[in-house]
Parts: sequence; structure tokens; C-alpha cells
Amino acid sequence: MSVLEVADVHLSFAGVKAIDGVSFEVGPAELLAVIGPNGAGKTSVFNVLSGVYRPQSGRVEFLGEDLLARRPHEIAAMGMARTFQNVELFHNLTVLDNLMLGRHHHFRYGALSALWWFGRARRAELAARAEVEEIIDFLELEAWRRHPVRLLPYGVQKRVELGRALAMEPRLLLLDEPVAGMNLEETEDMARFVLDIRDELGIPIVLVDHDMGLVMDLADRVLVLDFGRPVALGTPAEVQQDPRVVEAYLGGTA
Amino acid sequence: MSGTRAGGPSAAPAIPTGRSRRVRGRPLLHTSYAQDMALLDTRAKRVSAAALVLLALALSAVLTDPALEVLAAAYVLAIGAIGLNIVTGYAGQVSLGHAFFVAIGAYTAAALSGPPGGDTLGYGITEIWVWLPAAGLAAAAAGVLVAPLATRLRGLYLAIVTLGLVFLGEHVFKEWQELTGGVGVGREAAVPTLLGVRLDQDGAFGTREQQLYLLMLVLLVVFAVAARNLARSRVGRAFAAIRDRDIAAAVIGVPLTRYKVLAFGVSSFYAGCAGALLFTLSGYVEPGSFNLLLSVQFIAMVLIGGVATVSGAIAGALFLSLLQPLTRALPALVPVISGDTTQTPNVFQVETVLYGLLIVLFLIFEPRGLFGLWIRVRNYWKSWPFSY
Amino acid sequence: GDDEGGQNARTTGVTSEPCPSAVDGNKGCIYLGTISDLTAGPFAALAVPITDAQKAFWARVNKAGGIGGKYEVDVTRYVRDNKYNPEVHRQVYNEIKEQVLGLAQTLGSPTTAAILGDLKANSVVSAPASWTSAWEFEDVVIETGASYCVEAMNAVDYAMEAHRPKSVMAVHLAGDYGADAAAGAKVAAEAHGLEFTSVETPPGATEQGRAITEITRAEPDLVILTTGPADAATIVGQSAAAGFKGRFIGTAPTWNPALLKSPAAEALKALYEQSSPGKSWDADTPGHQAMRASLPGVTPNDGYTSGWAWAYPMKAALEKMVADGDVSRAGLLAAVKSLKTVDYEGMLPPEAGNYADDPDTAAFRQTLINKPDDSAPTGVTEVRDFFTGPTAKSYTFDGPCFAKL
Amino acid sequence: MTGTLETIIRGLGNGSVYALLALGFVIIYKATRVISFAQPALMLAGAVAVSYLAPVTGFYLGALLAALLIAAVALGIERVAIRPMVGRPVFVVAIITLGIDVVVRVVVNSLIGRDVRQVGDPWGFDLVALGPLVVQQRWLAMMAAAAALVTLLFAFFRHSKYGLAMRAAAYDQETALAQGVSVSAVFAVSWALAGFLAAVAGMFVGTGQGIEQTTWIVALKALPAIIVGGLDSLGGAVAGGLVIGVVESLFQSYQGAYLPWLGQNFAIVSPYVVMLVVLLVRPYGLFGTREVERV
Amino acid sequence: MLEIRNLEVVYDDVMLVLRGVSLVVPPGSIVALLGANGAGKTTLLRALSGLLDVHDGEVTKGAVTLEGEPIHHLRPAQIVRRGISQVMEGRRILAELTVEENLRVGGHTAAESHLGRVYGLFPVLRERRGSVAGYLSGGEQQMLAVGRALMAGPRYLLLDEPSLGLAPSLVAQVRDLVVEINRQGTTVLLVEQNATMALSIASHGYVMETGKVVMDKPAADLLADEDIKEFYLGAVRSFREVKHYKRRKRWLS
Ligand SMILES: Nc1ncnc2c1ncn2[C@@H]1O[C@H](COP(=O)(O)OP(=O)(O)OP(=O)(O)O)[C@@H](O)[C@H]1O
Ligand SMILES: Nc1ncnc2c1ncn2[C@@H]1O[C@H](COP(=O)(O)OP(=O)(O)OP(=O)(O)O)[C@@H](O)[C@H]1O
Ligand SMILES: [Mg+2]
Ligand SMILES: [Mg+2]
Repeated sequence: MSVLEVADVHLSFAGVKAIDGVSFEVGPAELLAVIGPNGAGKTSVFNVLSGVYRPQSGRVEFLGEDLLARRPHEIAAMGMARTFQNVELFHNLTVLDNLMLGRHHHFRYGALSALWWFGRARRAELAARAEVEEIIDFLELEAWRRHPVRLLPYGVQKRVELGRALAMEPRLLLLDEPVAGMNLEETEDMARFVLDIRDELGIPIVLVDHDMGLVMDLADRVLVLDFGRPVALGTPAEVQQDPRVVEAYLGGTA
Repeated sequence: MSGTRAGGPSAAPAIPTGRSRRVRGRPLLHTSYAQDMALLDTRAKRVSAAALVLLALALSAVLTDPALEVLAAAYVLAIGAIGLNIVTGYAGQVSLGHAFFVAIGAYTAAALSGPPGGDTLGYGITEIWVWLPAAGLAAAAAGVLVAPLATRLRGLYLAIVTLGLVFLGEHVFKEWQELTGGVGVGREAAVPTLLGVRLDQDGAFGTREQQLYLLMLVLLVVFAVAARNLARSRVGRAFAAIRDRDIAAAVIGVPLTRYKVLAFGVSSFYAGCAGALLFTLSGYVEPGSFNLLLSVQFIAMVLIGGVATVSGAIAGALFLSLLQPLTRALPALVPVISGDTTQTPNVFQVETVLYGLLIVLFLIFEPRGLFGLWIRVRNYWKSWPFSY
Repeated sequence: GDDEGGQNARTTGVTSEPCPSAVDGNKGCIYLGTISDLTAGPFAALAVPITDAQKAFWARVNKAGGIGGKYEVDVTRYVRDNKYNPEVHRQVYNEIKEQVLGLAQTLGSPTTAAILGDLKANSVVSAPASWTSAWEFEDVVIETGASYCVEAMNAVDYAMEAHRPKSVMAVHLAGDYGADAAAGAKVAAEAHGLEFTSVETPPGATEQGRAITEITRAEPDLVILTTGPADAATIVGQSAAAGFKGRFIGTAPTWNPALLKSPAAEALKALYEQSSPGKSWDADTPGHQAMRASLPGVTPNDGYTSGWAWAYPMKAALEKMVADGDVSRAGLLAAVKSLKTVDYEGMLPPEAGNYADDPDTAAFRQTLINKPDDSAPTGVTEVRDFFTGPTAKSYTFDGPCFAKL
Repeated sequence: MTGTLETIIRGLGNGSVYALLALGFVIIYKATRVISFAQPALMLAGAVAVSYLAPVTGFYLGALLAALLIAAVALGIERVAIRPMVGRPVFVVAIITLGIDVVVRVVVNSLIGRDVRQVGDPWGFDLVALGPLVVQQRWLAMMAAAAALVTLLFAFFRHSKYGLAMRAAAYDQETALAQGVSVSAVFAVSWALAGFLAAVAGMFVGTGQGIEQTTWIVALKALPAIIVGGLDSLGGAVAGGLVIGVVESLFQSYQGAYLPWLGQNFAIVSPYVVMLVVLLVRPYGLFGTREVERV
Repeated sequence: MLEIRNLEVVYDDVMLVLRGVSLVVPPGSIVALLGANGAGKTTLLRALSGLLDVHDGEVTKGAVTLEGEPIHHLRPAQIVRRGISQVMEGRRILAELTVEENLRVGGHTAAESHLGRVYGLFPVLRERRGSVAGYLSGGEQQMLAVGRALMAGPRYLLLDEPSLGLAPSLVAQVRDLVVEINRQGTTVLLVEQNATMALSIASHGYVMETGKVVMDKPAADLLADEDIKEFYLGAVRSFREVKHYKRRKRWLS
């Protein structure tokens, strides 16, 4: 059974067709890459999946349940986690707090316990902290724990964002251009983390990026979009050979 | 991320959660998350917090009654400012409507504790532990009703709409003379009785001012600690998330509407309590008091103290409350300024101008507020003698 | 707490040292506080002349030998600005209360209400700067002249003779000022069987649209105005422009001499009269003469006249206190309670200063009526000297009027 | 019917003044994202300046000089107190303008003194007949002046680079700087314009009844107006001002008779009610720019 | 000639970020500036364009000169007028303005309009000229940012990561574009993470690390340098291999 099923989704904004009949599936522990020219609708697909945009038509099922009627925070609670194309961290908060926020919907205590703190709230916070520390350890963020994220280098911010998504204990992870703007070393680190998440944790991943080296290397399958329409879907090797892909996206130099 | 990892946290290396002794001489070395997450996480902080509270307690014996009254008012205003800081500083929903919620608290308490059968509404319940929570809850209810607007509006739109609340409130309070006594007339404020002891009369625990001072101090500490707790909890983090980036907050699972409503609710609760207490000091409430100026003063306290810090809100409230007496004292030191009202400039003009100017100058030179000033000083000493 | 400042520990606000600017260095000093709206509040325009007049008043008293030959009075050292805010009023009161024997001026009703409990508890005798009827009922507050309530009653009674109205409309601000007068107008209208309506209007000249509409729509024969001066100019000017032919009578604070330079001047001269609790600036009484002599070069304004007149009862009470030998707050209050008359040097009849009897007996009920006049210094001349109308005469004061509107 | 029309014309007259005030707020907001609480004081200062100048220079020249003078004052304020705050949080700047308001008002109050001051306008309460309608001349003057100024302003923004530079500076000062926009010049121009408009509005507020120390409160009417119109829209400010003026005028005339249960003088708060109603339908006012957010 | 001599920059009065950097951009050249994250590349560009002020940064030592005249104390608007224009890091689109308005703001100081040229380079922008810029996709915004800087018709163009988030075919286009505008007479200082791209067109390259220039060579030499290959260009190997030797063990524990 597939984790995510997207069928014939259409989304347009005042004259711009952002998504025009996109369908695909993501299998368990699959790493699906979505590529395409700028403005092809990749981010828009993510926004539909996480409930930020509501498509005009189509069907999206996540773990067998319909997504389209749900609001973003409900979808998050179902286990959909994502990172954003432009880092969308909570800038004034520390790394720790950003990661703790990832665990928001796992907490069960309310505002009154929070005011009192001792007891429920404190226990829950301590337990969450332990979970978060593991992620910090995994993503090698130890040195940055207490820093407000706005002061961090870009590459580290991207990592924190990944950490926040992981803290949500996702059932599906969406990564939007995780290595854009990164130097070689950081790209390699990120690639490693992505593979680990998929291989060790078995979390299926949808990945958008323009770094073809990365995409072709990591992806199990690749979906190519152009002007919101699917152009090709197949293994990296198949896609790379597809003349339509070369023309629309890779250009002569790929 | 423990989702697929066997056993969750227990499988991870043992995590010490209890308190444990700290290695001597390394105040920032924490050996458990509990220590690390404690409110006052260093010995220095604990000591200075305790010292501050003790000092504040001691002041009640040292200072004159009028000075105590000024400070007591400052403490109450601080409670209100902390409340505003919750909705505006932490959750980022700028509200100019704080005065409205303060008014609701003040009148709820006044009506509950007022004498029955008088010109104005009264139920004769003077016990503070009844009217104080009631005032908070009434204001919180109003806050919760208003909050849905906040989910539609942003920034200054919200600010001016909440300002509209103040004007609408003024109208209602003016018209509802049974409750408020009417403009220019007013009514008695809530009477603070604690277990049968009237705190607004000289009594067993000291003079009226001493008793009220201690009451306000204790309440301020309680409210401040609760606010700090809230801020470091999931709720506080969710507020901050909404403030910094609301779409992202929703996408990681924070229900926006619920938390905006909660922020307004909690903030208004604080405002309501502050309102109930504020006027017990003078014993008298007049509906004209709940105007734009009051709201603005709260905003100024938050900004001057430092946004999104509890201690900042307290510092801001103290600063503004003490600024008035200060500006009254300052011109006296400059003998060339006339005390004669017929002349310009006279001391009264100078003191009013000073009040405005000092706020302006302070914000120009320390835009991050008193808290920023503190951070600067601290950073300086931390990096001393290597200023860079 | 009651720990007193100064070396004369038992008598707050009185020293054996001379006043800061003493005429006679051998006399002691009685300090009186002033809390007024001196800069940013809505009454600043009136408060400043009131305060100045009182300063001049006490300077004259000191020059004339002070109080009982033993003391001079200082009202310059403890002057505070309340910005017309009850909380500020209370704060500044607290700042000075241990330094003063009483208050030469406490401006505003809600502001004074915020310290009233303290005034009563500590017997701090205070002269108000407002004419609301609530002060009749407070021992420590020594008001001077008839209340707004009485003023309005007399205005209606006067109009019954002069203009024979069939209907009366009170156009008034809310609260202790406007509502007090409107209540008086109502009592009088009912006594005469006139049709009565009341229109509460907000302060601000641009806000008077409703009042004007109501006036031109209902066309009452008489309008009793209790607003601010610019408000009055708009109301009278625009109503007249719209063809309104009825009469206006405004209470004292409604008037400002500068209105005669406004576009509403013609309408005011044609339709407006002004009631007043006391004679205006240029009246020919010893008190007025003294006042004019003490305030050379000022632009005439009734703020001065009121401020000056308000000081007489305090002077009388202080003299009585010194004569009785108990120079203290308690002594001052006792002196006040024994005053049946006060010498106002002709500015007001002596019986205006009755603080001994019960409120209903003591309430002073005489006012005057003036009309606009370009040539008079404050823009008005008297048309009717002190009088008590039938309504006021038979009215029983058993609580503040404004509560009864 | 004529009564209603006259009420509406009164509303349009007052509304034109609110529109001028609102334009001042909007221009500053457009360039700096700050609501300047100093506008009320500048308005009062303008009115007072006219009252001093008019007897010497005549009314029209006096009004022009006063407006220029207040524009200069606003420029000075901007230079001294606002310029150092470039790049700081807008709420801090808003509070600073509030402090400035207090300071300016104390100075102006001492110039007003205790008498009601007259601006010396030629209209007074004079009436003019428009067919069956009898309306005050000054209302027509207000409308005409507002229309003229608004036309000039729109032309200025259309034909100069300032309109765009202002919006750029407001959205992101650093980016604007990087494009060579002199953010400080933009700020200065917007403050000067706002000061000019406030002064003209103040002059009109003073027509007829004159000015007192408390007259500044009128300027707050512009706040609901700018929200109704949309905080950053010049056209919206005009529309908002007129809407507020008319609604308020209608409430003044008819609320007492038809909706008495709303209490006395509901007209005072009617602008805020209109504002709430508009916002329920359009969260960015009638013409305001929607905040752009995408991830 | 744009020249930086021994430049020291401090943020917030305490953080020393540039420690004596010297760099020369000869007229008519393309100079590439490489460096790890946080090395201070953006800071250096800010010092050139006068934007340090906005960030509480300050030049504490050294000088920036344009044709021999010091410019580091000038205001940004003056610097733009002297022909230096910058594509800021992170796109910095004026999101509430339309595409065309963004471009016109870019041309604020220019005497003539370069709109046609920019639309010619990026047809998408012409298509979307009336759209609100904030709703453009990430890559489209990047094109807009580059286009906007061109609107000033600069003599010196400072590009901070212009290829960020662009599709491969567009990266190639941008590279060609840089070469083209350079040929037309604009001098370019190019900050890039995509070192391969940058060095392929630059004549000279600088490498910065923690606030210092650590390497300064003709581009061709840099391309051949072993260290540069290792740390900036990347050996041709699979990412799957990278992780194994570096990290695997620790994660499993
Ligand atoms: N909220 C919106 N309003 C209007 N247009 C939008 C909106 N969101 C996306 N679009 C348009 O939809 C198209 C697809 O955008 P999207 O962000 O999905 O592209 P993308 O494939 O992620 O591109 P890139 O690689 O450049 O990030 C673009 O043309 C964009 O301008
Ligand atoms: N406004 C600022 N205030 C304080 N420190 C800053 C500021 N901007 C940058 N820094 C610090 O200066 C150093 C250099 O930053 P800079 O942005 O110049 O690096 P960079 O080389 O451009 O990095 P990247 O490749 O991530 O863009 C970093 O350590 C950064 O944290
Ligand atoms: Mg995208
Ligand atoms: Mg950079």
C-alpha cells in the first residue's frame, strides 16, 4: 500500500496554472524526487500536501485518509512533516525551542498545567527534551543548541529545519530544496542525513531540488513537472534520458 | 523521531532527570535536563532573584506610605504589562485594546465587592480571592470573544481594531451608569478583604499602604512566575511560533486560531486582574480612566522594558511609573525654570515635556528596551577585557 | 501612616519658620497645596488663571498682615499638575499631603473623588475648583457660590419672567458638570409645567452635529447649555444659521470672552445669555477691585474671578482656626464647621459661606444672569443681580443633583 | 429628504477634513509602516499657526504659510527623532511619535492660552443655497480644498519616482537602500507632506467655532478612516474619510430618533463600528494591499 | 577599479567578522569570491555597497576605494549612483509590489530604462510583469533579483549567489548572462557556492575563510588546485559513499 496517493490535482491562481493534473504515489520507505524548471509547481505540490493551498480539484490520500478537507495543523498531526524552500524557522527562538516546537502536537498538557508547570507539564517537557536531544545529536547540532536560529549560518538553519521536521515523528517527509545555497561539504552532510532518515528510520521522503547530482544519486524514482504538468516519471536513469526532460529542464549542459 | 526506533526514550542512553549536584565553579555546567530547563538555571540567577524579592519585601518597612503606593501601583501595572506582553510580545498580536480588558476587570471586581443597594451595582462580596479571579475570568471571556478577529487581521489593522474596542468600551461604560456611576462621577472600586481583614485600612499587618504593597508584590510574583512558566511551555513556544511565522507554525502542527484565542484569553485575564487591583489603591474608578492613553502606556511599558520578556515588562512598568514622579522632581533642580504658571516655560510644562522626551530619548538610544540594555551590559562584562 | 514632616511635628503643613517669600519674617507659615490641570488636560485653559488668582489672593492676605497676625500663607510651594487624571491627582496629592495643612485648590470632581476618602480620613480641608452639587454634602470640601444645579434652576426661573418659554431643552456634557445643570433645569421645568427634554452631547466642537439637529428639529423656546466654549459657539452659531429663534442660557464655564470674536458672535449677542455663580471681572465690589489691583496686566477672564472668590472661605476658616487657638487640621475643620458666614468683600453675599448647617439649609442658591457685551472686559454685562428663583428656593437638597437626571 | 441631503453634505464636509488627516497618516505609513501619533499635535499646531498668521497676512496666505511652517516642523521632527530609528521596529517608532505628540502639544497649548482662538476664515457659519438645499459654505470649501489637494498628491505620486520608492522603503529598507533609494529622503518627504496636510486639516477644523486646547482629539477620527480605506492606500484614505464623515453625520442626525437603544451619542463610536463591519468583509480595508505571504 | 585594502568589519561593536581583507576587482573583469558559509563574503559585499550600517556593522580599519576614492563612508544611495549595484543574498524581493514595480525600483537611479533588456533575458518576468512578486516561485524570484540589479545599468555588479535555487538550465543561462554583461562592459564580483560555475567564467578567484582571504589566484589555477577540488568542486563520487565513511557508526549506536 502506498503512503501517499495524489490523483489528478489541479490548482491555479488568477490565471496561473500552478498544478495541472498531477498524479503520483509514494511507497513505503521510498525516496521520490520531484524536479522541474522554476515555477513548474513543485513547491505548490508541497503546499497542497501540507494544507497551505487547497486545490480546485483532485484527490490526495495520506495513509488511506483524505487530506484535502483538513487544515495544516491537522495534517501535521497525521504525520506529514516538511521543510521549506526558503528557511521558515522561528527566527527569534533558539535551536532547542524550534525543535521542541516540532513536538508540539505530541504534548498532551494544557495551558493551566503550563502556568503551574510542576507535575504534568514539567514531566512532558523533560521527556520531549530527551527526544529532541537525540535529534540534535543525530544532526550534529550540539554546538548551536542555545543560539537563536536567525544568527546561524544558512546551512545550519537548513539542518535545524530538517531537525524540526524530524521532531514531529513524521510518517512522510517533504524536503523542498534542502541543499540550495549550500557548499559542497554541507551538501554532502545533508545527503547523508537524508539517506539515513530513509534507510534507518524507514521514513518515506519526497525531495525537491535543483542539484541534479544529489537528486539522481539519491532518488528511487523521479517525477518531472513542467508548467504544472507531469512530464515524466521513472527511475533516475530513465528520466535523465528522456528528451522532454532534457529540453525542459536540464538544458544542454546537464 | 522515535517513531520507528524501538522503545522510544527508554532505549536512549539513560537521561538523568532529577536534580543532581553541580560541579563546583562551573555554573553553566548542567548535568540533567531538569537543571538545564529550570527557571533560574544558575546559582547567580537564583540568588539575585531571591535578593530582589527580599529587597522588595524590605522596602515595605523602609519606604514612606506614598512611595509604597506608587510602587504598589507599579506592581499592578506590571501585572497588566506582563499580560499585554503575552499577547503582543510573545504571540505577536499587537493590541491597543488592553485598557478595555483592564476596565472589564475593574468593573467586575467593583460590582462584586460594592455595597448592595447603593446607586451603583453591588453584591457585597469583598473577599479578594473571589473578585480577583472573577475579574480575570470576565476579562478573559471578553478577550476570547474578541480573539477571532485577530485571526483575520494583521499588524496595525489589528492594533487599530483593538483601539476601537477602547472607544466602544468607553461608550458602553459611559452609558451603563448603574455599573460605572457615569463619566465625571465614577464609583467606589473593589474593596480588598482577605479572610475578613480589610487591607485598605491600617491594620494588623501594617498601614494601609504597607498591606496593599505586600498584596500587590505577592500577586506580582505569582503572576510573573506563571507567565514565565507559560512562556517556556509548549504554549509559549506556540505563541512565539505564531508570532515569527504563522504559516510555518500551522504546518508543523500549531492550530493558529486556538492559540490566538488562548493568547488573548490569558492576556486579558492578566489585564482583568490588573484592572481589579489597580483601583483598589485609590478606592475609586471613573470610566474616563480606560482610554487610549492607558492602552498606550501598557504598550510603552512592554516596549521600554523589552518585548517578550517577563522581567522586561516589569522593568518597563516600574520605569514608566517612576518616570512621572521623577519628571516632577527634575525641574525643581533647575532653578531657572519658573514655578509660575503664567510663564512659559514653567515647571509643569517642563515636566510634561520631559515625560514625553525621556520616552523618546530612551527608545532612540536603546531601542531594545531595558532588557536590551541589560544584555549589553552583560555582554560587555562577559567579553571584558576583550571588547572584540 | 501619619508621620509628619517638618520640625513642628504635631502640626502638618504649618511651620514656625517664615514662608519662602515672607512679607514679615517673624510670622509662621501655613502651607496650602494646589492640585490643578496645568498643562495637558481638558481644563488647562481655566485652571491656569484660577491658580494665578489664588496666588495673588494669598499674597494680598500676607501683605495685609497674614492670618491672625501670626501666620502667612504659602500656596506657591506645593503646586502640582494633575493632567485631569484621577490617578495622577492622587499621586501628587500623596506627594504633598504631609507638607500641607489643606488644599487651596483641588480641581475636578472625579479627580477629587479619588482623594476624598483620604481628605475625610485626615481632615484635610480643601477648596474645590468646580461647582458641582456633590460638594454640599462633604464637610472637608468648602465650595463657594451656587452649584451648576442651582444655576440652571435660576436660569429657567429667570427665563420664565424674561422670555416665557413653553419648552426647555438641556444640552449638556455628561457627568458632574453637565448632568448637574441638566438636572436643575429639569427640576425647574417640571415645577413650571414646561415641556422638558435633555440632550447629552460629547465635548468637541466638531461633535455637536447631533445637538444642533435636536435643537433645530425640536425648536425648544429655551436651551440651557452646559458645554465648553467652542462647543457653545458651534451650537449657537449653527442653530441660528439654520433659523433657530429660541433663547440660550449657558452656565458659567460655557462662556469665553473670545467667542465674541468668533463667527458665532452675532448669534450669541442675539440669542444668548449667561448665568453665573458670581459677578464678572469688572464688578464694582471691594473684592473685585482688590482682585484687579492684584492682577495687573492680565487678560480679563472669569477664571481669575472664580479662583479669587474660592479663596475667601479658606481665609475665613484659617483666621477662625488661629483665633480659636487650635492650629491643626482638626482645628481647621472645626473652624470650617463653625462658619455660618464668610466675608467675600462683596463678591458674594456672606451667607454663601455657610458650612455650619446641614447641606439643605447651607446650600447657597443665588446666581446672576449676564448678557454678551462687546465693550465689557469679559464680554458680558449683568442683566440680573444675585437672585434666588422660586424653584431653587423650594428645592430640598438631599443628594447630588446629577444623580437624579 | 432635503434634511438628509444636508446631513450628508455636512458629513462630506467633515469627511473631507478626515480625509486630509487620513492622507497624512497614510503617507507616513506608506513610507515607514508607522502610524504617527504626532499627527494630532501637528494638526493643532497648524490651526494655531493660521490663527496667528491670518490677522497679519490675510487668511489664504496665512493658511498656506502655516501649512508650510508645519511641514517644516514635521521635517525637523523626522530629522531629529525618526531618522535615527530607521530600521527599528515600527512599534517603537510609533511610541516615539506619541512622545513627540505630548511635547508638541504642550508647546502649542501655551500658544493657545485660555481663549478660544479664531482662524479668521471667511466662511464662518454662512450658508449658501444649492437649489432646495441650504448648506454651510465652509463644508463646500472643505470639499473643494480636499479635492484639490488630493488631485495634486495623486499627480505627484504618479509622475515622480517617490510613490514607488516609498513603497519600496516601507516594505524593506535595506533592499530599497540597495537599489539606490535614499530612504531618508523618502522619510523626510513623507513627513513634510503629512505635516502639510495635517495643518490644512487643522485650519478647517478651526473654521466656524475656533480652536481650543482639546481640539486635537478630532485627529483621531482619521484612524478608523484609514482602516476603512486600507492603511496604505491614498485613495482609500479619501474614501475612508468621506465614509466616516457621512456615517457619523447620519448617526448624529438620526440615531437618537431611530436607534435610541444604542445610547446617547453613539455617533462618536460609529466610525469604529463602520470600521469593524468593513474589516469583517475585507480584512485589509476597502483598498489596502494584502500582505503577501507564501512558503 | 574597485579595491579593498586591509578591511576590518565589526558587527554590534563586538563581533569581528572581516580581519584585514584585501581584494582587487579590476575594471572589465569577472572576479569570483568563494568561501565556506560564514566566511564573510556577504559582509564584504555589504561593505562595498554601504549596507553595513543597516546591520549594525562598521568598518573599523582599512578602506574601500572606487577608482582610488574611498567610498566606505558613503551612503548606499550615493554608492549606487556611482555605479555599484548589488544582488542581495536571499533575493530580497519587494513581495507586495508587482514584478514590474520591483524592476522599476531597481532602476531608481538609472537615467534610462533597461526594462526591455531584462525582459529579454528573463521572458518569464515579462509574462508575469503584473503579478505580485511575492507569489512567484523561488527561482522566479531569483531571476527578478538579478534583473532588478541590472536595471540600474551598473558599472560594477556585485552578485551574491545568483544561481541559488535556479534550475540547471537557468544556471547555465545566468552564467552566460554574466559573461555577456561583462562583455558589454560591466565589471562583476561574483560570490557563489557553485564554485565550478563561478570559476569557469572568472578571470581571478579569491577564497575566504573565517574573515580572511586564504587564497588568491587566477581562476584557472584555482580550478587545478587540489584543495579547491576537494572542498569546493567536489570529487565525482556518489553521496551514498560519502555517508558511509563519515557517519554511519555513530548513528546506529
Ligand atoms: N499563492 C500564489 N499566488 C499566485 N501564484 C502562485 C502562488 N503560489 C505559486 N504561484 C505560482 O505558481 C507557479 C508554481 O510555483 P511553485 O512555487 O510551485 O514553483 P516551483 O516549481 O517550486 O519553482 P521553483 O523551483 O522556482 O521553486 C509559479 O508560477 C508561481 O508564481
Ligand atoms: N547582522 C549581523 N550581525 C552580527 N553578525 C553577523 C551579521 N551578519 C553576519 N554576521 C556574522 O558574520 C559572519 C560572516 O557572515 P556573512 O554573512 O558575511 O558570511 P557569508 O560568507 O556570506 O556566508 P554565507 O555563505 O552563508 O552567505 C558570520 O559569522 C555571521 O554570523
Ligand atoms: Mg519551489
Ligand atoms: Mg552570504
